[in-house]
Amino acid sequence: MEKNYAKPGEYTTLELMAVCGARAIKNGEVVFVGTGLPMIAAMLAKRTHAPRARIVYEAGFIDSNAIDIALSIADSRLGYRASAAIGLIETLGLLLQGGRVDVGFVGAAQIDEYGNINTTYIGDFEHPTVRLPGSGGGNDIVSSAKRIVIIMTHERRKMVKKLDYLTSPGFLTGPGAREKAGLLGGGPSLVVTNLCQMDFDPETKRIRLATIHPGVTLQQIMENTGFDLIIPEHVPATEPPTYEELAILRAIDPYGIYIPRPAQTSSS
Amino acid sequence: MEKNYAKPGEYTTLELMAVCGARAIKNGEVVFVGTGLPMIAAMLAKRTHAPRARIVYEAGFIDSNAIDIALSIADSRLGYRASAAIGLIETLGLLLQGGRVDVGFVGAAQIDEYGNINTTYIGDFEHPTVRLPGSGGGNDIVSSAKRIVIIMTHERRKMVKKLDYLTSPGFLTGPGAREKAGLLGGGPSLVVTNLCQMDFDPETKRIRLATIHPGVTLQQIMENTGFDLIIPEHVPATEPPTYEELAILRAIDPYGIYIPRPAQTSSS
Amino acid sequence: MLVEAPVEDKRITLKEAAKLIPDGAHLFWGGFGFQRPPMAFAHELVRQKKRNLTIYTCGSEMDIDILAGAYVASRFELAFFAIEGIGLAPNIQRRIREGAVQIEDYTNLAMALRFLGGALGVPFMPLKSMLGTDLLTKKRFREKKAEVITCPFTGEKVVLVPSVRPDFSIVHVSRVDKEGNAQIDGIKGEDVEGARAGKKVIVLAEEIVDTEFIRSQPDQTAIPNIYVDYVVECPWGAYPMMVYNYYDYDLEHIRMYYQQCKTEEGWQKYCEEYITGVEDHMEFLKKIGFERLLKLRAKKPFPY
Amino acid sequence: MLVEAPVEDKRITLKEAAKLIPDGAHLFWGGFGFQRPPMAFAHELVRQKKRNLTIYTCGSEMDIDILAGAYVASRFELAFFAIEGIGLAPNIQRRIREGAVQIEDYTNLAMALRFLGGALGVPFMPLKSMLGTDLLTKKRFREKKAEVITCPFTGEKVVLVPSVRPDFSIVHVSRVDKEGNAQIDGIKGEDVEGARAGKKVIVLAEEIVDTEFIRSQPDQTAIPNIYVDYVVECPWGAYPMMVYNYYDYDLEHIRMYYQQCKTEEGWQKYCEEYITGVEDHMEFLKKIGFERLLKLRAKKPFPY
Repeated sequence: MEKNYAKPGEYTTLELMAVCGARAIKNGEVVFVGTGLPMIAAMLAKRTHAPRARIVYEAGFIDSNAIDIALSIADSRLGYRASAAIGLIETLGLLLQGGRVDVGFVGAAQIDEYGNINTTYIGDFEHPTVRLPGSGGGNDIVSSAKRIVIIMTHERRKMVKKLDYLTSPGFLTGPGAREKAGLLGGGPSLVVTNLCQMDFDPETKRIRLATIHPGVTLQQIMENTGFDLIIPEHVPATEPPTYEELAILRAIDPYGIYIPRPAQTSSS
Repeated sequence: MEKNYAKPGEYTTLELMAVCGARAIKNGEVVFVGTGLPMIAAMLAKRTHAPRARIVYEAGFIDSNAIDIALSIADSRLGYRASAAIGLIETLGLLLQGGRVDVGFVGAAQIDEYGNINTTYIGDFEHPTVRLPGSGGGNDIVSSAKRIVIIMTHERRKMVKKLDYLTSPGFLTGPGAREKAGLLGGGPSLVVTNLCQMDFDPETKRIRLATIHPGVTLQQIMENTGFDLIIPEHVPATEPPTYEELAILRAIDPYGIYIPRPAQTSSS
Repeated sequence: MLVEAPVEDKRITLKEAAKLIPDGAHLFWGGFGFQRPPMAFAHELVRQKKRNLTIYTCGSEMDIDILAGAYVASRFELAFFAIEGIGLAPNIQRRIREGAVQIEDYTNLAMALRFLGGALGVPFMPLKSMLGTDLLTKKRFREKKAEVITCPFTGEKVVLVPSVRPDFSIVHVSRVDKEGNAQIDGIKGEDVEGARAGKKVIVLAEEIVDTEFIRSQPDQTAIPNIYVDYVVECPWGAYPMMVYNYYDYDLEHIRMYYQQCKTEEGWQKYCEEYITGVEDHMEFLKKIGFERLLKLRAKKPFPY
Repeated sequence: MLVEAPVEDKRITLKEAAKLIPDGAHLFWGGFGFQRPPMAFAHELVRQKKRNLTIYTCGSEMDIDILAGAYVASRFELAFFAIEGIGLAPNIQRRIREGAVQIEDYTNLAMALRFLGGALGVPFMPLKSMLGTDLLTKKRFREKKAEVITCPFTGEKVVLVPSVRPDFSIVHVSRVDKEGNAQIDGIKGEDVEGARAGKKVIVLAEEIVDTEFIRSQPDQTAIPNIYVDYVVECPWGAYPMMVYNYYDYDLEHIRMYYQQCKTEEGWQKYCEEYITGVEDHMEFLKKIGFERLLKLRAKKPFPY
C-alpha cells in the first residue's frame, strides 16, 4: 500500500518530531516514556504500527492505555486500562534495571557528541546559572534501557562540545566506556530534533546525521550544532507524516496541550 | 485481684509451657511467631493480658486475629481480621530486620550455653545423621528481634556443650560477640522447656535457671542439661496456669492439635 | 471468653501533626509528581513557621516549591523537581540563587532504593544507575554520596547508595483506619518504602474508615499499623494536585501559582492569600470553594 | 481511529508447560508453606521424568518432597523444608541419605532477597542475617555462598548474598488473564520477587479471567504481563495444599502422604497411585473426587 504523505505546511515541526518518535517504537516492545512529546509518540505508535507496544511510566503505570493526555507521569489518567499500577521500584528497578525495557525516551537540555545528557545544571556546578529539574528517572532510563531515543530542540547551546553537568550516560568517552563503567543498557540510538534525526556511528559511538527534516538545510543543522557532527555522504530526507498519522496524532491531543494545532502555530 | 491457680494434675506440661510463652509477651508488643506452641502462646496472650499485642507470621500475615488453629505459617486461617497480608520481605525484612519486632519465638533441636541454636543438622555436616528443616526464618528472627523466646523439650542431647551446626545466633561466644559479628537484635532472653524456664546472665551471657516447673526437681533439670547451667541461690517455682488461662487455652485449641487435652494425655 | 483488643486511636489534627516536627528535622516526603503530595501538611508547616528542614523525596512539585519558598526547607535530597508539564519550580530556583536552598542530586531509582534500604534496616542498597556520570562524583553537602564497589560474585561494578532513615515520614493516602492501617489506590510511587523508612510516621488520608473494613481485606493494606505513629484525617489534602479515585488536579490553580511565583512578590502574595492568610486547611478549602472542588471529583470508571 | 491491540494469548497446557523444562534446568519454585505451591506442575514434571533440576525456594513442603522423591530435583537452594505441623519431609530425608539430593542452606529472608536481587538486575543484595553462624561459612555446592563486607558509609558488617536468575520461574496464582496479568489473593510469600527473577516465567492459575477485568483494577495486579511468558489454567492446582479465597488443604490426604512416604515402598505406591498412574491433572482430581474437593472450598467471609 502506498503511503499518503502530508505536504510541507500541512503539519508542524512538533508533529513531525512526534511521528519520528513513534516510528522508533517497534510492535511488541516495552517502551519507557515520560510526559510531553514522548507520551504522544508512544500513544501514536500504539494506534498505528505498534498496537502491542507496552508503555511504562515510571510512577508505576505499566502497559498503560490512556485515552486522555496526562500532565504528570504520576497522572491518574495513565492508569486507564493499564495492566498494573504499582510504584517506582517496580518500573525503574524490576522492569528497567531488570533488563526488560526495549526503548526509553528522554529529553535533554544539553547533549555532547557521545550522546551524554545534561538535565541538571546550566553553568558551573559551584555557581550555576540555571538549576534544571535534575535526573528524575532519566539517568536510570539511559543507564539501563536497551536503547534510548532523545527528543530535544536543536540549538548550538544545547548541542555542546562539553556538558556543564553529565546527568545521564551516553557513550561517555567513546567505544567501550559504558561497559567499563559497568552500565547495563545499550545507550543512545536516536536523537530527534526540530531539524533532523541523528544516530550513532557504530565504530566511534559519535553522533551522526541520519535524516534531514523537509525544508531544513544542512547549513542550518551545522550552524545549530556545537560539536563535530558526523555527516555521511548521502543523507536522506526525513519521511514526512502520513495523513493517517496526523489525523490520529490530532485526535490524541485534541486541545493541543503538547502539540499546538497547525492553525494555532502558523509561524512554525 | 488474687490469682486463681490451677493445681498439679489439672493442667499438662504443654499447657504450662504455652502459658509461660504467653506471659513473656507484653501488651502492645510486636510478636513474631511460627506455628505450634508459640502460636498458641501468642493467641493466649492476646486473649488475656496483652490484647494489643500484634502477631506477625513470616509468610506475610501482620497483626493476625486468627480464630482457628493453623497448621502452616502460610495458612489462610492466619489472614482472619489481619491488618495486612503481604509477603516475606515485608515481615522478615521491613518489620523484623527494620527493627520493629519486640519478641520472636523460635524452637530448637539443640541449644548451647550461649543460647545458640541448631535447626539444620544432627551429626557431622559432611555425613549428618538427621537433616532437620533448616533455618526457615529462624536465623532472621534470632538475628534481628529485640529479644527471643526459645521453646523446646529439655533433653541432654538437645542442651549441648557444642552444637552440630550453628543455625541461629544466640550470644555466640559470649559478651560482645553479637555486636562484633554485626547483629542487630538483642539475642535470646528466655528458654521455656518442659522442666523449667531459663534466662541469660547479663554478665556472662550464659544460660541461667530462672524458674522450676511445679513437680520438677533441680536434679532432673541438671541430668537433662548437657552444659553447665548457672543456678542462682534462690530459684522460684514457675507460676502455674490460672483457671482462666487454662479455659482460654483450651478454647483456642479445642481439638488438641498442638496441645492434647489433659484427658487425652493422662500420662503427662 | 475472647477479650477484644480496644482499638488504638492514633488520630490527631493536622495542626498537632505539624507541631511534632522540630526545626531542623529530616523528613521523607511522600507523593510522586501530581499524585498524592502532602500539600495540606506543607501549608501547615509554613503556617507554623518551621525552619531548616531536610526533605528526602524522589520527584516532587508545587508542594516542595512551597516549602522552599517559605524558607521551611533548606536542604533536599531528591531526583527531580519542577511543575511538571508547565515549567521549572519557581521558588526553589530563586532560593537556590539566594543560597537558601541546597540540593543533593540522586536518581529516582536511587532515592526509592535509599528509602527501601532504610526501611529494611540495611545501611546501603545496590544499583546500576549513576555509573560514569557526575551524579556519582559531584556532591553538595553529603560527606559520602555513593560508592562504587566490585561485586564479590561477578566482578562487575555496582553503586552503593546510603540508606535513609529520616526522623519523620509524611505520606498522604487514600484511606486509613484510626489504628493506622492505610490503603493506597492506584500507583504507590515510593510511598510504600518511604512510609517504612521514617523513625516516626504520620499518615494523612482522604478519609478515615472503620478498622473492620480494612481487616475484611488485609491484602489491600499498603501500610500496616505497626509502622504508623499518627493518623490525620485530611480530605482534599493533596489539592490542587490529585488523588487517584478521589479527585483530579486543578490545572487553573496550578498555572496561576506558577505564573504568580515567577516573582518573589507574586509568591509572597500567593502565600499570604492561600497559606498564611487562612486559619487552617478547612479555611483554605472554603476559600477555593465547594463548587470548584466538587467539579474535580473523579468520574467513575475513571480514576480522575 | 483507535486501533485496538489484539490481546496476546500466552495460554498453553500443563503438559506443554512442563515440556519446556529441560533436564538440568534451574527453577524458582513458588508458593510458601501450605499456600499456593505449584503442586500440579510438580506432578507433571514427575510424569515427564525430568531429571537433575535445581530448585530455588524459601520454604516448601510436600511439593518439593515429591520432586526429590521422584529424582526430578537433585539440588535445592532454600531455607526450609518439612511437612509443617506434621513432621520432616520424608522423601528429601531419604534422598539426602542416598546422596541423590544436596541442599544449600540460606534463610527465608536471604532467599527472598536473592530473588529480589535477580529481579532488580543487581548481582547481590545486602542483609543482616546469617552473621556469626554456620549458614555463612558451611557450603555444599556453591563456590561462593555469601560474603561479609564492611559498609563504606557506617563501618558495620553486612552480608551480601548472590542474586538468583533461574532459567524458569514457576508460580501458582489466584487468577490471570491470557496475556499473563496475574492477581494473587492473600499473602504473596516470595512470589512477587520470584516471578520477576526467572528468565522465563510460567504462571499457573486457579482461573483465567478476561483481560478487561484485570484492567479495570490495575492496582490489583501482582505480576504484570511483561514478566510472563506462559499461562496455564490449572484449577485445584495446589491441592492437597491451599489457595487463599479458593480452598483449604486436605489434611487427611497430607497425613496419608506423610505416613506412607516414611518408607520407599510407600512412596513408590503413592507416586504410582496419584502421579504416574494418572494421565494428567484432571484425572488426578477425578481420583480425589469431586465431592471431596467441593467440601474444601473456602467458606466466605473466611479465606479458607
